[in-house]
Amino acid sequence: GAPMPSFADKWMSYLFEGINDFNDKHSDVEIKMTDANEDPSKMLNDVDNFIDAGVNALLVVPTDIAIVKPIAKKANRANIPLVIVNRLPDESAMKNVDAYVGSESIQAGIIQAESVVGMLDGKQGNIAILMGVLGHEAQIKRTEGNKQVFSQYSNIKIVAEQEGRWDRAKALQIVEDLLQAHPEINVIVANNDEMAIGALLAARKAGLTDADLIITGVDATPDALEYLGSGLDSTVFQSAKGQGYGGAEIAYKLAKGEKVQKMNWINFELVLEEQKVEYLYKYQ
Amino acid sequence: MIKEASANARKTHYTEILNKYGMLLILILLFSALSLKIDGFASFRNIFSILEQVSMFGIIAIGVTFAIVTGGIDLSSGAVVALASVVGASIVTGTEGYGMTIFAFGAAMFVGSICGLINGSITAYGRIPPFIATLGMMTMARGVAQLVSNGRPIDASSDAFTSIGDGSIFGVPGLVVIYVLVAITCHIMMSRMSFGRHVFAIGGNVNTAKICGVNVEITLLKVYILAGALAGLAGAMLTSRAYAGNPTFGNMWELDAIAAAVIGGTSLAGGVGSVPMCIVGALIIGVMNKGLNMLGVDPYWQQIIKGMIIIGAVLLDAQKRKKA
Amino acid sequence: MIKEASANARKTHYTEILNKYGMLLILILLFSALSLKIDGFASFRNIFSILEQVSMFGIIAIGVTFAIVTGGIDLSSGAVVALASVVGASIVTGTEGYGMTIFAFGAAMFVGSICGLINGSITAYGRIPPFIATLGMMTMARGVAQLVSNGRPIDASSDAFTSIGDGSIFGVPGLVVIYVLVAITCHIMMSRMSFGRHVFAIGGNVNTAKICGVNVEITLLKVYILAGALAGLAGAMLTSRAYAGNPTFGNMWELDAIAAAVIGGTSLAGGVGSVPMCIVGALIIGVMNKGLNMLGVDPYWQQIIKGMIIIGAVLLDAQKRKKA
Amino acid sequence: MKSKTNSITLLFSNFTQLIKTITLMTNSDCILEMINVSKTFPGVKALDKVNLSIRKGSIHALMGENGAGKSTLMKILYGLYTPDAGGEIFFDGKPFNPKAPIDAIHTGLAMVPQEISPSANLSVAANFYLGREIKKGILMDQSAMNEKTNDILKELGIPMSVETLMQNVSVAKAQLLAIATAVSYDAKLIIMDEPTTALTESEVHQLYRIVKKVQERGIAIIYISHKLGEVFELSDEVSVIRDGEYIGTKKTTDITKEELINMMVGRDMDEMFQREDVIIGETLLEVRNLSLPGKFHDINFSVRKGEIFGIAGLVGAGRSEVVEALFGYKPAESGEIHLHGKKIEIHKPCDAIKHRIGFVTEDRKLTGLMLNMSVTDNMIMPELLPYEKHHLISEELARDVANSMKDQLRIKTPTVETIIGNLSGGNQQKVLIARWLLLEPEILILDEPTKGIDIGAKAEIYKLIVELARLGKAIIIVSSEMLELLSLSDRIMVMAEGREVGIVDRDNATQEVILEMAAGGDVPSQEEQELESEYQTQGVA
Ligand SMILES: Nc1ncnc2c1ncn2[C@@H]1O[C@H](COP(=O)(O)OP(=O)(O)OP(=O)(O)O)[C@@H](O)[C@H]1O
Ligand SMILES: Nc1ncnc2c1ncn2[C@@H]1O[C@H](COP(=O)(O)OP(=O)(O)OP(=O)(O)O)[C@@H](O)[C@H]1O
Ligand SMILES: [Mg+2]
Ligand SMILES: [Mg+2]
Repeated sequence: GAPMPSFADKWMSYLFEGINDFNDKHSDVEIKMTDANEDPSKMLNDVDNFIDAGVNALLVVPTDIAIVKPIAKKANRANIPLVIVNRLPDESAMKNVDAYVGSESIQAGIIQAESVVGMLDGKQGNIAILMGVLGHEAQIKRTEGNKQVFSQYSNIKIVAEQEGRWDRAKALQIVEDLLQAHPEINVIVANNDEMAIGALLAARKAGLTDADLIITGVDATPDALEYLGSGLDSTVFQSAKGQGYGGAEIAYKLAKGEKVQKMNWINFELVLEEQKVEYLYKYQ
Repeated sequence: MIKEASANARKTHYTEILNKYGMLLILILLFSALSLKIDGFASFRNIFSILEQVSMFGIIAIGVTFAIVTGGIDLSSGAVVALASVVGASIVTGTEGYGMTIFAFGAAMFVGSICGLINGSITAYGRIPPFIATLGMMTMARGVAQLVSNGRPIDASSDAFTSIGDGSIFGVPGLVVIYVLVAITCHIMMSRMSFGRHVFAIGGNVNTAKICGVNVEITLLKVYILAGALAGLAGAMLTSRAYAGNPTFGNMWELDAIAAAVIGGTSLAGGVGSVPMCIVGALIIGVMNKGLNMLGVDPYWQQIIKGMIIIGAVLLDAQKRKKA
Repeated sequence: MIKEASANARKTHYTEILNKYGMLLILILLFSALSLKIDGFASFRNIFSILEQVSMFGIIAIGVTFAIVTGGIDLSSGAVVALASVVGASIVTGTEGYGMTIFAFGAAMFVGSICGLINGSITAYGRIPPFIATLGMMTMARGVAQLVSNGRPIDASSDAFTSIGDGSIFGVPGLVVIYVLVAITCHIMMSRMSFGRHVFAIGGNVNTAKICGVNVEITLLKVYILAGALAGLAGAMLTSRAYAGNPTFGNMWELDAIAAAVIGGTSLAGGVGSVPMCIVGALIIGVMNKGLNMLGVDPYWQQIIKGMIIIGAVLLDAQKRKKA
Repeated sequence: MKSKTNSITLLFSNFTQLIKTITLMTNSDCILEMINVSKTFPGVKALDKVNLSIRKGSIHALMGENGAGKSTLMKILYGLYTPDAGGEIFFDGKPFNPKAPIDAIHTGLAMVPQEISPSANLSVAANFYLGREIKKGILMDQSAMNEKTNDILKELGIPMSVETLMQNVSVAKAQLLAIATAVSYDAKLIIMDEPTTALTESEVHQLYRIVKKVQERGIAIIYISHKLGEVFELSDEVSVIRDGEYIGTKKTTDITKEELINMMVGRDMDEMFQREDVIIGETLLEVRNLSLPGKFHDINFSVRKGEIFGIAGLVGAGRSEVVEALFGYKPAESGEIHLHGKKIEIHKPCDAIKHRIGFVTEDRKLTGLMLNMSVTDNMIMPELLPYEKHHLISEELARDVANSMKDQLRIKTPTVETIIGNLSGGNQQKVLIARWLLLEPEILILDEPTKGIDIGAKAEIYKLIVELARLGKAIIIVSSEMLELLSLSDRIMVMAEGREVGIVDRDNATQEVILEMAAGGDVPSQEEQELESEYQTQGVA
C-alpha cells in the first residue's frame, strides 16, 4: 500500500513511475497507490483503508511532515512496517518509522540559492521568490533554504515573495505583475520548475532576454531541462525515480522481514545547462 | 371511484416512502455490492472506519444542510476547518491534560462561530447572496489560517488532545461518538424545535415567514453560526486525528459536504432537508471512497467514477420519484 | 403634483443608473485608487496586461452568467479548462502551422461542449440540480484530464499555437482580442436574440416560460453547451499562453468566474444578469489581483483582502440600491 | 374636467379631514386611526396623505381601483413598508409604528395578504402556528399544535387533515386556512386583502360565516374587495381610495352601488355588463373524448368562431386541467383536438401557440408572471419574431407595442420598463391579458381572467373579450364568478369531479341550473359522502 499526496504534481509522477517499475519487475509484489490530493485527512483515510485491506508494508509520501505521527501510530498498532519517502519527518516522529528514503528539502533550497549566488558573482541581486502552495513541506523548506543562503550576502535583497501554487499559469501572471512593479528584479527563484517556466514565459513577454534574468527552479523535469540554457539558468535534480524505486525496494525487504538501513539519503544535484543532456537521458 | 381513491392513497404512500428512503436504499445497495466484492467490507471494524472517515465532513454537512434548507449555502466550511485546526493546535501544542483539550475544542468552535456570525450578518443584514458572502469568507478564513500559522503545520501532539481522534469508547471511535451526538442534537433542533421550524419556513417562502412574525434575520444568523461552529468542531476533530493543525486542511471539503447534503435529498432551492438523510448522503460518499480505495481503483479513474456515482445516485433518486 | 412626479421620475433615473452602473463606479474607484498608489498602473500597457490576465476566466464567467441567468450554475468550468488544455496541447505538441492551431482550439472547444452537453442533459432531462450535475462533472473532467495526460503537463510549444497567447494585433494582445469578440457575440446573443430572451424567461419563471412556448429543455442544453465551449476556449487560450496543457490548470477558476458574474450583478436566483456587467465584475477581480501583486502585499494578507473586497463591493452595491 | 372634480373632492375631503382629525384625536371609539399617511416608491406616489379610521368591532370595507394603494396601506400597517415621514398612526389610542410584522402581531393585528403563498413544505398545522409555536420545554409540542389547529378548523367549519403538507392543499382551502390563521391570532383588528379571489360561491359563504363569527367577538376587520356584493353583504362602513388619495368614508347603509362606483372611478358607470350579440360562425375548435386519468374524463365540446364558451364548476372540478391540456401545458393522455376540422397534435404549449391559441392562466405567481422582468418582457415573450429586425430583437419596437397595450388596457405603471413585480395585482393581471392579445390569437383561453380586477377594468376586459369575438375569434372562459359567466357566455359547459355534466345554452342558463349541475346532480355523489365522513373521522383523530 502506498498512499501518495498528490497525483497532480509532475515531479511526483516520476516517483510513481519508480514505484511502478519496481512493481513490474517483481512478480511477488503488488503495490497499490492512492491519491490524497494534498489533503492530510484523506491521506489518513487511505492509510486506514490500506491497513484494513491487510497490506504487508506501507510506503508513504506524506502530505506534510506533521501527518507522519498519526500514520506511524496506526502502522505500529497494526504491526505493519512503514517507509517514509521524500519528506523528512522530525525526530520524534522518526522514532516510530522503520525507514526513510529521500532527502532534506531544505537542501534543495540551499543548492538552488548557492547557484544563484555563484551566477551573480558579487553583482547586486534583487530576488523574487515564487512559492508553492503555502503550508506544504516542500514550499516551507525550500523557501527556508533560499533565505538561509541569501541572508548571508549583502548584495542580495529579496524584493518579493508570492504564492504561485506550484502552477505555471499562476506564476506566469504573478511574474508579469512583479516585473511591472519591480523592474529591478533580476533573479527569480521558484520552488519548482513549473513555476520557473511560468516566470520564464512572463519574462519573455516583458521583452527580457536570458541575459537579463536569472531564473531557477527545482525538480529538473524534462520540460525544464528543455528550457535550460534558453531562459532557465539552473534547476535542482532530486531523483524521483530513484526515491520511488528505492522506497519500494526497502518496503519490500521490510515486508519480507529483512533488516534495512534506517536513513537512506538521496542527494540533490545541481543541474546547469552543461548537464542538460546527461539528465535528459535519465528520463529516456 | 372509491377503489381508485384508496389505490391512489396507497400509491402516495409508496411514493412517500421512496421519497424518504430512496437514498437509503441506494446506500444499502452500494454497501452490499461492495461487501460481496471485498472481503471484510461488511465487518464492524470497517463500518466504524467508514464512519470515522465520514464523521468530520459529515458534521460539516449537517451545518451546511441547515444553511441550504433556508435557501442559502455555506462555501466557507472547508476554510473554517483550516482556521479552526490552526487555532486549536496552537492552543494545545505542548500542553497536557483534558482541560486544555476542552479549551482547544471550545476555541475551535468559537472561531468557527465567529466566521459564521460574519457570514450570517452579511447575508441577513447586508442582503448579500450567501454564495458570495461565504465565498468571500472562504478566501479570508484561509488567509487568516495561514497568517496565524505562518503557513506551517502546527504540532498538536498533546496526548489528551489526540486521544479524542485516536481513542474509542466501548469500541466506538471517539470521532464517531462526536458525530452521533452532533447528529442527534441537530436532528432534534431541526425537527422538534421552533428554530428548525423557522429554518424550514424561511426556505419555503421568506415573505410568508416574515408575515408570520418569524425573525428572519436572527434565524439566519443562528443558522450560519451553527454551520460555522460545526465546521470549527470538525477542524478540531481533524487536528486531533492528524496530530497537527494545518492551513491546508479542509481543502474542498465544502463541496463534499454540500454533495452529501444534496445526495441526502436536501433541495438547493430551500425548504427541504433532514439530518438523517444528510448522514445517508455522507455515508454514500464515504462508502464509495472506501470501496474504490480498497478495490485499488486507479486514482484517475476514482475521480471519474466518483463523479458518476454522485450524479447517478441523484439521478436514480429523481427518476424513481418521477415514476412513482 | 406634476413637479413632484417629474422629480420622482428623475430620482428613478438616478436609481436606475446606480443599479446599472454602480459596479462600474466601484471599478473606476478601485482603479483610480491603485493608479495613485502605483506608478504606471494607469498605463495602456498595464491595462492590456490586466485585460489579458482577465480574459480567460472572464470568458468562463460569460458562460457561467448564462447558466446563472437560467437559475442554474456551472461548477465544472475550471475542470473543463484543464481537460481542454490537455487535449489542445496533445494535438498541437510537436506540430507547426496555423492549421493545427485552429484544429487544437476547435478540439478544445468541442471537448468543452461535450462536457456542457452532458451537464445540460442531466440538468434539463434528468431534472438534477445543476449544482450537483456540474459538481459531478467537475470531478469527472479533472479525472479524465489526468488520465489523458497521465498526470503530467503536456508541452504545447508550437510557434503558431503559442503566438495566439503571445502575439498582439495593433498592440492589442491576442487573448484580449478573443475576449472582446466573445463578449460582443455573447452580449448580442443574450440581449438581442430570442435565445437570450428565453434564457431570461427560464430564470424568471420556468412555468411561465413553458406556457409562453419556450422549449425549456433545448434552451438549457444550449446554455450549458455554450458555457462548456467557452470554458474549453479558455483552456485553449491558457494552453497557448503557458506553452503547455496541464491537468492542474483552472483550479478554482469556477469560483472566480461565478464571483465575477455575481459582482457584475447577476442574480443567483436567476432572471437577472448581463454580459457587460459580467466583464465589469471580472475586471474588478483582475484589477484587485494585479494591484495586490504590484503592491507586493503578503500572500496571506492578499487572500484576506481579496475576500473583503469581493464582499465589500457587493455589499456597497446592495446598500446603494436600497437607499436610492 | 376630471381634474376639476378631483380638486373639488380634494378640497372637500381636506376640510372634512381637518375636522375629523380633531375629532378623532379624542375618539376612543376607534381601534385604528391613520392620519396623513403617505408612501412613495421610486417613480410612484402610491399613497398621498391618506386618512382612515376604523371603529372598534366594525367591518370596514376598503375599496378602490387596481393600483389605488389599498394593499400598500395595509402593508404599512403590518410593518412591511415604512411610510414616508409626516403621517401618524394610532392603534387603540396609542402611537403605532411597526418595523416588522412581528410588531404588528404583538400589538394585536393580523393579516390575510393579497397574494397568499403558504410555506408549501410545511404541514397545515405547522403553517397555522408558524412564528408562535407551542412549546413544551425547549421542544415544540407538535401534538398540541395539531389538536388545537384541528379544533379551530372544525369550529370554523373547515374540516381537513392538519398533517397534510400545504403543497397538497388547494388554493381555495389555503385561502380559507389563511383566514382561519389570522382569526386565531388574539387580534383586535384583522386585515383581509381580497380574501375571496380564489374562492367559489360556497366557500365565499363559508367566509361570510367566519367573518360574522369574528365580528361577534368584538374584533374589527378591514375588508378589501373588488366585489360590490360582498361589500354590501358584510361591511358596516366603506372607505374609498383613488390614485393614492383618500376619497371618503360612508356607512354602507347610507350609500348605493352607483354612488360607491362613482366614488371609486370618479364617474358614473354601469355595474352590470350588457353584452351585445355577435354573429357566430363555423366551428373552429372541437374537443373529443379528452381524458387525463385522475384529473378529467371524456370531455367533449366544440367552440365556434365568434363564440364565447364558458366553463363552470366548483373548485377542483378539473376545469383548469382541461384547458391546460388543451394548451399542451399538461397534455391529456387520450382524446382528439380538431382545429378547422383537421386533427391537430398539441403536446407542448409551443404547439398551441403555433396554432394561435392563447392562454391566460389562473395562477399569476406560479404560471403567469416573470416577477423580476420588465412589463415589456412579460408581454412579448410568447412570440418574439414580430419584434425582430435582421434576426435581432428591436427594443424600440417592443417598447412601442408594449406602450400601446399599456394605453389600450389602461395599465397603471410608471413605464413599460418597470419590473412587473412592482405593479399592483390587478395591473399585473392586465399585463398578462395584454400578453396574449399581442399574439392575435384565434382562440383565447381565459382561466379566471378577472381575478382581482376592479370594476372599471373588468368592464373593459369584458368589452375586449366581446370585441375579440366580434372579430371572429373563439373564446373559452373558465370562471368561478357565476355572474361573469352568465353575462358573457353563449354556452356554458358545467363540470363536476372531472366529468362533463352538460352544456347549457345562454337562454337556459341561470345561476340555479348551473349550481345544481356543478354539485353533480340533485344528490351528493357517494364519493362525496365518503370524503365528508373521512374528513369527520380525520377531524376527530
Ligand atoms: N414595491 C413596490 N415598488 C414600486 N411600486 C410599488 C410597489 N408596491 C406597489 N407599488 C405601486 O404602488 C401602487 C399601489 O399598489 P397597491 O398594490 O397598493 O394597489 P392596490 O390598491 O392593492 O391594487 P389591487 O386592487 O390591484 O391589488 C401601484 O401603482 C403599484 O405599482
Ligand atoms: N393532490 C393535489 N396536489 C396539489 N394540488 C391539488 C391536489 N388536488 C387538488 N389540488 C388543487 O386543487 C385545485 C383545484 O383543481 P382544478 O384546478 O382542477 O379545479 P378547477 O375546477 O379548475 O378550479 P379553479 O376554478 O379553482 O381553477 C387546483 O388548484 C389544484 O392545485
Ligand atoms: Mg392589492
Ligand atoms: Mg383550477
